[in-house]
Amino acid sequence: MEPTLLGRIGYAFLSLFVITNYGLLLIGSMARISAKVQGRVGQPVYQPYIDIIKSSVKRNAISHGIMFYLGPVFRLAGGVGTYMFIPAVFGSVVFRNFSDSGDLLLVMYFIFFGQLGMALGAGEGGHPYSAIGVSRGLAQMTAFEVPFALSVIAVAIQYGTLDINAIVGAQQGGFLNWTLFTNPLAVVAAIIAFLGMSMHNPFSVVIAPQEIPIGPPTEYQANLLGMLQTNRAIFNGAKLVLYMNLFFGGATNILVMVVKTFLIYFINVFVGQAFPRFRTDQSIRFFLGVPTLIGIASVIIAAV
Amino acid sequence: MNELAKELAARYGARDWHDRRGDLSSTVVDPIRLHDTLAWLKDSAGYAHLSFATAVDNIERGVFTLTYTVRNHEQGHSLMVHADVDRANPVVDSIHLLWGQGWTYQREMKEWFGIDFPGSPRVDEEFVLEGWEGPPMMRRDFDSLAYSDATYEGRPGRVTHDPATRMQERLYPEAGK
Amino acid sequence: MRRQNEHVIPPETRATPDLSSGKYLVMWQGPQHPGITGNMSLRLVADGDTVVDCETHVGYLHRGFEKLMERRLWMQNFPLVCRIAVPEPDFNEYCYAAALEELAGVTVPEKAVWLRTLSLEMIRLASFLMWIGGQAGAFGHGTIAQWSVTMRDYVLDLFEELSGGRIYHMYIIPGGVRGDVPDGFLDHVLETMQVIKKNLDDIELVMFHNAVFKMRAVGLGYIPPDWVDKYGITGPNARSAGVARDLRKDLGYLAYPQLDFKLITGGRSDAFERAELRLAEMYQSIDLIRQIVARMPKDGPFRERLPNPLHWKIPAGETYVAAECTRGEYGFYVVSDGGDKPRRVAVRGPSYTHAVSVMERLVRGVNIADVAGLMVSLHTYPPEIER
Amino acid sequence: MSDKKIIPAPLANEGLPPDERGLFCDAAPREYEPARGIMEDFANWARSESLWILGFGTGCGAIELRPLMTSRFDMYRYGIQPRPTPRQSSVFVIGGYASVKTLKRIVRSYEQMMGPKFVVALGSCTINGGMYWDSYNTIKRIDQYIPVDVYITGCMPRPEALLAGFQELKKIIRAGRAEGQNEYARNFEWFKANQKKVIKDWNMPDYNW
Repeated sequence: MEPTLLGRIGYAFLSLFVITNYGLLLIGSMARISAKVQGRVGQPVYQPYIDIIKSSVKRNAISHGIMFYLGPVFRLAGGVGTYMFIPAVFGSVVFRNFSDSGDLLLVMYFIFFGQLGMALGAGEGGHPYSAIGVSRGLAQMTAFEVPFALSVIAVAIQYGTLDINAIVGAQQGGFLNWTLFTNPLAVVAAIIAFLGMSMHNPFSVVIAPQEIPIGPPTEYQANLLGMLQTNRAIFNGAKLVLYMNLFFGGATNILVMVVKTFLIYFINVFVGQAFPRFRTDQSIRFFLGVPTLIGIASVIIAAV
Repeated sequence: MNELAKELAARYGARDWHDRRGDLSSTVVDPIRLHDTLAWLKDSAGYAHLSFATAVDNIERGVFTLTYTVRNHEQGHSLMVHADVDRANPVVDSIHLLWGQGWTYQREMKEWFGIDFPGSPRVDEEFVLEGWEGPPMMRRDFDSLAYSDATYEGRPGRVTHDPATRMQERLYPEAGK
Repeated sequence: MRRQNEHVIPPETRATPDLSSGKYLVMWQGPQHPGITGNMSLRLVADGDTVVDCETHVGYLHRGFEKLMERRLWMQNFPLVCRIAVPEPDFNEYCYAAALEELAGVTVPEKAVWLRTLSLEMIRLASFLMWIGGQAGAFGHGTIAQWSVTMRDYVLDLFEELSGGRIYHMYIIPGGVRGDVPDGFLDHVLETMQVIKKNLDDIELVMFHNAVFKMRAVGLGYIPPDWVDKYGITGPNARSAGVARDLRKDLGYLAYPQLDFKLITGGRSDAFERAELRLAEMYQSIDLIRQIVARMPKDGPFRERLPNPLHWKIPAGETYVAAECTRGEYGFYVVSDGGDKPRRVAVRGPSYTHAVSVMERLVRGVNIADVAGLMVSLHTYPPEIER
Repeated sequence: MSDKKIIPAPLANEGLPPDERGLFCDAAPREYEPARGIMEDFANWARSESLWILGFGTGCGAIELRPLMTSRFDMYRYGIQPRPTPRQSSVFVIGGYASVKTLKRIVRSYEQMMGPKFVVALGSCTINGGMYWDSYNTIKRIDQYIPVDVYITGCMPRPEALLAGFQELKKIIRAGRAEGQNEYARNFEWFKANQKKVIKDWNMPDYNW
């Protein structure tokens, strides 16, 4: 039974609501896990909710012009857009979003779009730290896009399609059909790119407090900051779901989705707690080195 | 160390040699010869490490006594070189070319005592103070408490006791009566 | 790209960038900045990602100690001196007390000498533990900071047991120390050292064998050996440049001549080597503390009787007493005019050279992201610059 | 939040070069009315459970913030965490004595924080000068220059005392009594006069947010 357009929009909102909450809880629980590594108790799991509420009920806010407002809006649009064209749960009516209307290229565009919008807005803030953070962020993003794009190309060649639903469909029927096992090189390149994408250590120099605080969001406050925090949850969720779909066989129900995305995200924390940060030039050098070679190799393997 | 004392006396007219401790001596030179003395100590006598430089306000004699402590690490000996400069017109040769950190000490002395070191980098800039309008505050005739009372408002209710009388009252209350 | 183990000698002359050309970005690092030690600021001129010029600005913590000490009795100054350098107050107490004893001709009992040595070594360990957290944190490795600051807290617990104070101990006083060893304290010391040593092994594994930390720290902030005398560099910074100087050996104060320890020197003189050297000194400190505990006299007086401190007049004279603190030569220059108050007290802190002259020169040509790490690797502490 | 439509008085911004004056706002701060009833209670609860400390170690009290942040005392448990920029932080911890040079930066950072903002002052020296009562360079009372919500006594206060102080701050916020921002706006001229009396080298905008 195909729902009407209105029904699909309703489902999309429901799906967005679920991923937002899931993303927030994920951030909260990962902060707690990091705290355990550091030998402390850590913040409550629901702390991200309180932070967002607090940011939203600030009494005054400053503005640096219209682009400054649009920065977080673009960022949020990028996050929501990324999520809207990925099926969160394969074959589900509620959680398939608008995945049949867009393909992998559109999703990659949205991943890029949010960052660019944020760069424009942060640049408008006029703070030198923002400017440095923006230049660092964009440089690093360009670098990690290379292995990521290569592994996406490998996946597209392997399955002969850019449609995410079709890619997930091809991986059904046992875990040996997952891209993880059919094209492991592409997965390795993509996971390394993912570390850069999610800005955890060692690729967190963009938002590092010690090395010029704190990058692009320096001037953002009050409800704009709340927007950025919300987007962080959605964007994280969207990226995790995308990775799960492309490389880990997707999910057929919400429980599998939660388990898989949690484990993928856990890689970040695992690496992040054990390493300091790269400088920007070092991380670019890193991404354009071994991960890019792995990506090229995966493309060649998939093509041959 | 007496050879060094004689050598310094012959070359730069150093006087008043005192052995304060086994590894610490002091001597006095004229301010006009201070730079040359330090340069010779650094380059020829092995006193290559400048521990610190500071000044003492001897207001009774009307002079600032500059103190440069240099250390010879090979012999394990420190030497304090003193020089008295006139309090009314304190100008001394700069040592910033001898030691890389010398200019910082001179900036400090310029700000804290008002001793001028012509040619020293950034010597006229503010060092630790900002917008200071009073006299150089490390001079003996600057009263810190009076300045503080006049400038900063205190919280009422704070009492300051003289420690000697206070302890006498607390310990021997009957003696005070 | 600078290769590993290839040192670039930083330029000593100051560049004069044309700021109106629009090519350069002027920005302040500090005082409100998490990547700066204490409360000071750097005015950086950056060309792209590279710093071309730097000016240090100090004085945010100036309290006028040297003036205040001229206004107080000799004994009243004791609560003041420890506040000059917060992470390691005991060196201030020791230097001031030793200067007073020298001027007044007081000898210190044997047990007090050992207790002073113990106190100084414990605070050295605590300060290094705090530093290693800062060094890891400046490169973004928060986990190390979380571990090591907690270890420092255990040392502070020992101080609390010994002196009653957590940060400021006021334990070393003229004539000896303020109190005897509490019951069971020496056992607690040994237990804590065991815990800290275990944690240091972890830190060494996670931090010093870490590829990213090596990439960041190797080659950063090279100090040429001939700078050591030229800029008055002391302590681990000088030793890592291969200059074997340690006042504990050179001056032989307190119980150090009777203790068995080697001078640790390096040669590569970059941030990584300095970090390694300080880690080695932490292990050395633990070893020294164990030696001190083993050889501490069991009984005997811990304090010499002094005249009434409220009427204590010290004979006229001057002296300079130095000690090897964690960062280098820490010294007190005390002048007495025979009265009940000091004529002049001047403090020589190692950061005076490290954080101003040396920092300004080393930072030229360094990536902006490395400025914080470079600053921490010099182990500076602003309050001893401005007092 | 409901805003009163009052046009604040213009500021002079003397001491700034003419080309810099346009970069800063010319309006004095104004008061913000709290929301009514349960909405304000809810907002205050959120504010009290998410205290973001400005990462500015103004004095030696900052040394006890390190143990507080790290695993022994772990202030993250109580929703307290450090933030590097004044725009995003809501609590300003004055770490002990403030020299005049630092006071200038304190005032600037405080004004750049977004309301509601809270100030916790550590140590005896912020209360009445403490140890530095006769120093020529440290102020004696911080509440002459910015409004203070909680004082924590001691020299220096232990981490446990800091935690207790933060709990007290939470109580004050929840009771709706932490209106330092409005107090600052109401007595703006008095605060400014005090600040200008002490900070002789006034080369910054009168109010910068």
